[in-house]
Amino acid sequence: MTGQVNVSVQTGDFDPAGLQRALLEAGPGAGAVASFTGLVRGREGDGRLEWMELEHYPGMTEASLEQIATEALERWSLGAVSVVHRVGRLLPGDHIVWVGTCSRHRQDAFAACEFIMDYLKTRAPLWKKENWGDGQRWVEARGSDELRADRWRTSQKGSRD
Amino acid sequence: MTGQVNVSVQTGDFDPAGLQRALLEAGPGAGAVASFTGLVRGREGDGRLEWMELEHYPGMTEASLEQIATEALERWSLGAVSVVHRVGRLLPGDHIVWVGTCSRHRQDAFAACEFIMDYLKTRAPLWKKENWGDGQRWVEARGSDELRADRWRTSQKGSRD
Amino acid sequence: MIRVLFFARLREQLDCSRLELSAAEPTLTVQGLRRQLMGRGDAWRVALANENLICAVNQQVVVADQDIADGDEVAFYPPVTGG
Amino acid sequence: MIRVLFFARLREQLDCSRLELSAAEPTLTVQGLRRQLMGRGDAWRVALANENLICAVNQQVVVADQDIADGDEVAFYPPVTGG
Repeated sequence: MTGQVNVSVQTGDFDPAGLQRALLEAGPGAGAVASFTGLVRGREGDGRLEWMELEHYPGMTEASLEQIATEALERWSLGAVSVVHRVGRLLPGDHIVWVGTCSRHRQDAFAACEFIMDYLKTRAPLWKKENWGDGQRWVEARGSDELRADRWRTSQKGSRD
Repeated sequence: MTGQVNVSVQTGDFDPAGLQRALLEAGPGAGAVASFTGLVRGREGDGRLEWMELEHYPGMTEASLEQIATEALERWSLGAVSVVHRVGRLLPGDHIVWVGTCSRHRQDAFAACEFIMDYLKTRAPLWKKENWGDGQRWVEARGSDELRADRWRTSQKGSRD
Repeated sequence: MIRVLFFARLREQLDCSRLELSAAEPTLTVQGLRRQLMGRGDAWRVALANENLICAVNQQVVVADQDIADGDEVAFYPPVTGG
Repeated sequence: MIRVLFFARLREQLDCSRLELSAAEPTLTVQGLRRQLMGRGDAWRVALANENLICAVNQQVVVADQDIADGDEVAFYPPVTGG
């Protein structure tokens, strides 16, 4: 396990291109970069989101994301991992999260990127509150996210081929 | 199946950030973007790559990538798909391929992105020749890539949750 | 002293983001602290009865019989919804 | 007329990227064309004996008993290695 980890929890926006460049500098010689960008969805049927607010647990949120990224480095052969999550008030179309992984081989990069998102969704202390015009409400955790995270407990060991 | 498809086979470089922006414009309202960037690896043990050359079948390569992207749109709920592949002479660190998918949900974006890479690797008429200093050689197709592509035949139907 | 933090919906239900308690009992567990907090009033009894709540001690998720020591930071929060 | 294309290592082995053949037989199959091409000399017999070669007719991958019609574009190529 030699890869680099970058984690940031921030109110400001991020630039996926700059993050990907930094990822490749942290893990040089990679043949594969997988990335995920999460954005604020502004519509749900006829509803329109006015804003979303992301609350976090300062200190623990960062530590939790680092723990998840480090676990990915232990499970797969990765050059570097980067996880950036925004907090505070966000509007439709805004970036929420960026996860990037680089590796010699695509299967490690893909698996690690998806693993980090699944774990982040179910373990990192972050909470969304949404305002759909008819008042504010806390987003409910989804059982399907928990099931997706559970997949990684038994199967899907790192491949090195 | 309403998503947009963008396919390009080109000698020139591409800009992942610009491609991701265009992807989101083609599939507005997406909450999830998965992307893959493939790069030329310059080292293999002690060996150092001098250059790589990518040959293609003009017309059929583009058609094949479009077919793969369209199949992804049929299998998953996607806003847009973009596939860009370079041909000609490339140097270590150069971009080779970019695949981006956007969707309302991350599982569709991830699955489609990985599916496209697996199919592209085993079906699109593209061939790599490498020069490692001790002469040129055609890259051999890998059985493991074939196995990864075969996974999509039976399992992994699109999820809509 | 034990610092207790509450987040998100739970914080709103309790109208409290943070408490500081003196560490009276030397063998307080997370479950014991929770019962103690539930005695603070109706809102506390109802909100802290939620079985889905997660507890972290010193920023690590723990189970109910985890011991709490003087100086610890204890947090209670609902299931997470980031990403 | 039938246009026949060869790619990558096969192109180099044959020292030929493209042939134009008159469509003599009305019922030529891909396999028949391949046998016909193997008669062009040693390099052709050896290179085209490779069972891993893929054949496309009008830019769609086909099986060996696919018929070829006048005007078709036929391509033979080794397993692909892009991405």
